[in-house]
Amino acid sequence: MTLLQDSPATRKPPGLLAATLVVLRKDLLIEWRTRARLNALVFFAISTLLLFSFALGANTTALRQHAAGYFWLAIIFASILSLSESFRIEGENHALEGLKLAAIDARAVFIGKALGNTVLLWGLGIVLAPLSIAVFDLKVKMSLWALFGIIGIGSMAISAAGTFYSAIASNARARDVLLPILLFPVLVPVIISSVGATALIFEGDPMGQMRSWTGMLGVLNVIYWALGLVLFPRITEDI
Amino acid sequence: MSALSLLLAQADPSRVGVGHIQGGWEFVTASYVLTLLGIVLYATSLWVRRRKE
Amino acid sequence: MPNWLANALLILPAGLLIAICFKRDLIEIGWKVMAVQAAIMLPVAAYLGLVWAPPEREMGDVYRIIYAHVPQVWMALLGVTLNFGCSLAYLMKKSWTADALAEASAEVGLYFGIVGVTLGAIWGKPTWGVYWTWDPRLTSAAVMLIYYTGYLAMRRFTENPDTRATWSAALGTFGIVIPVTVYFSVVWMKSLHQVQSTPKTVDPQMVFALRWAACAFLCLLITFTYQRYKVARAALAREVAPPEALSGPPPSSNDVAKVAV
Amino acid sequence: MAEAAFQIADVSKRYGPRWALARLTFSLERGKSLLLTGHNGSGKSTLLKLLGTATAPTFGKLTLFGLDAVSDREAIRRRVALLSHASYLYEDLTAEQNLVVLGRLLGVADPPAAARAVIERVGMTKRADHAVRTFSAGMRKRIAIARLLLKKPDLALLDEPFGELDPEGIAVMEGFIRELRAGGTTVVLATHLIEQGQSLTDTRLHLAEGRTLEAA
Repeated sequence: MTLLQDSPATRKPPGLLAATLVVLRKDLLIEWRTRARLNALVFFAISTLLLFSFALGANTTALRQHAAGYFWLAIIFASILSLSESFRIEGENHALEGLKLAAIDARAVFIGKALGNTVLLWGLGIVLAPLSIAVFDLKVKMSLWALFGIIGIGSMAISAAGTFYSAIASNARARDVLLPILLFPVLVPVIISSVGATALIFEGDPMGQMRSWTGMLGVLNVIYWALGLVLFPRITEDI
Repeated sequence: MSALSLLLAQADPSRVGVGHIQGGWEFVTASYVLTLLGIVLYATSLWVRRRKE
Repeated sequence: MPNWLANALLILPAGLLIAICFKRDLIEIGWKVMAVQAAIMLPVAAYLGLVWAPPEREMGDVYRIIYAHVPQVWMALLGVTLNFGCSLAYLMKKSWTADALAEASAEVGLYFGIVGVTLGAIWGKPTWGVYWTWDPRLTSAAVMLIYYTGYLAMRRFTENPDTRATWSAALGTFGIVIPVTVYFSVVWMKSLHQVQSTPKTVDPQMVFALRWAACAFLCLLITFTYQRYKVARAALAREVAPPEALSGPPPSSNDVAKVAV
Repeated sequence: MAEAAFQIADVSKRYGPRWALARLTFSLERGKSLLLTGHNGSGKSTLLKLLGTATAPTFGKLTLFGLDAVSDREAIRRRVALLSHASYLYEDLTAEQNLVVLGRLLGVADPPAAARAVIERVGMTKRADHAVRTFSAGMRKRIAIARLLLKKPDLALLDEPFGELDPEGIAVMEGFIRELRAGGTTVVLATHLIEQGQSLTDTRLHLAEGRTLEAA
């Protein structure tokens, strides 16, 4: 039986963008098919958020004051789980090597997977945001859309760096310790600026500082995505 | 909060206004000894590793 | 004490480095010169810092810690920057020299960083009343140490030298974000850490003592890095035997190790 | 002289401190088929991974269809398929979804239709919508073959294709190999079942400790 009129000579391999979409679609499909894991991630983040109240004592004022920080810490802790999961599925049956041998552009794998992780973290943030507002008794002085925007660009920066480090850590021994040890230090500026911007959304921005935080997040995104794009093909060469 | 105001808060009340931290040589000694110790230990570790190769 | 003297002290290490670029063999003499220079300059640096330099107006004698603290933190940043350079070099052109030098500079940078951060904490006690002030520069420097610990751990955990070299080059390149964070952390978070004072505003004797100490530690950094490089190089030579070693008469069971695929 | 499917010129491959292949030189004409034999750890799998461009030689030059295995990797990858110990399958996707992903990356005209067609070829239509996680080793092997068929390679590299298969599966696999050969595909077959292998191939390369012992 012949397969339609298809033959290798007439095939048109996808370009960078199309290949990226294939990877992104595949990752989101896997996430969707394993929704139980996704739920566990959300509850992990929620429990992190709630545990801060025990660590700090039920001090409503202190909790409200630092809510932006707790919110981002919950997201970053959860990101460690989702990032290592994202490369665990590629490691099973050497699926990443399978992608590579299908002549995919390694940059497409990076962008696709990093975007997939972004979507995941962004979704997590959007679920977590109203919850934080409720439990920490926050007032949203600026718009909720601005908050979702900040969560979005923050998630992008975390995912770009995280996808890069997860690709290395998931293939090394002691992967579970290695990822946070390597990832958290580079995320320090992301934490500073995302928390800074988020705090302004809750407390208002009389000094007009928002621009400098969002500007910093933007620059960080450019740096992380560029570094990841250049370095990712090199690190996956020999996996 | 500026460094100065913190300094003043920490200083002995009778010295407020002078702005001096007196003494503290034990911290200085500790620092220099630690530096020396670090150099000796690291040099030794390098020497041992060179010998093993 | 004139500042040109402090600058002149740098001529020897800088000159040697340039000379070694042209004539590789000089390195074996060069590192010994550096070791001797460090051995002479370090005790003098201690004398200059502890006795010769005058006490500071605000902090009295406690400030003398900076003659040990500041140069070592500089050396840590220099080591990390060197690691970045070697990592970049490896990505451009695969070279075991770059890989071994990257490993050496990361470890030596980490060593100076650990001492430097510890001294920073000791400095905090008499000046701010607590060892750890959560000063952003101190904290981000400590975070930098975590990163390079992870870098060295990754090297330790990866057996395949080619993979290890590529990965650590990638980590070292991405890691440049971290010294930049250390530098700018003070700007991003309003802090009580001293903003770098320019030499013009400070007592010339203090400037001279600090420059002298920095030069002494630079010589030490070069000595340590080269020795650590030799260790890394020897380990690599053991792992990466050239295929010529495999040529010749029929294979016997011990000249090619059995391989599980 | 016929065009060479691949030429291995003094190739060595190092995995960590161990040399998996040492100074190997060999070439194979297009359309011919090669049986690769040797004990475990003799370098068979390494050679297949090198030919499949899953890994690059440490020293030496490897060319496939006249293309350099390092610099023209992308072009080679479109023409070569590797049936490896690893199935390259995503455990959480169904058999069909796995093949659709591959089809999209290869630029197949109608990925879902092509995926269903190859699944039917390997007799897995009933399980096409089940997650790979629920499959047995033999079923995974079948889907792995379906991946290879979807690719329609000029050079098929088969690493222990008979492993984990029951007698019936082995017979089916033999049929596939004969079919590939009849279609003009160059086949490299690494197997412990030497007699079965010899009936399917033209030449034989025996490796020991990463070196050629005999080429016949």
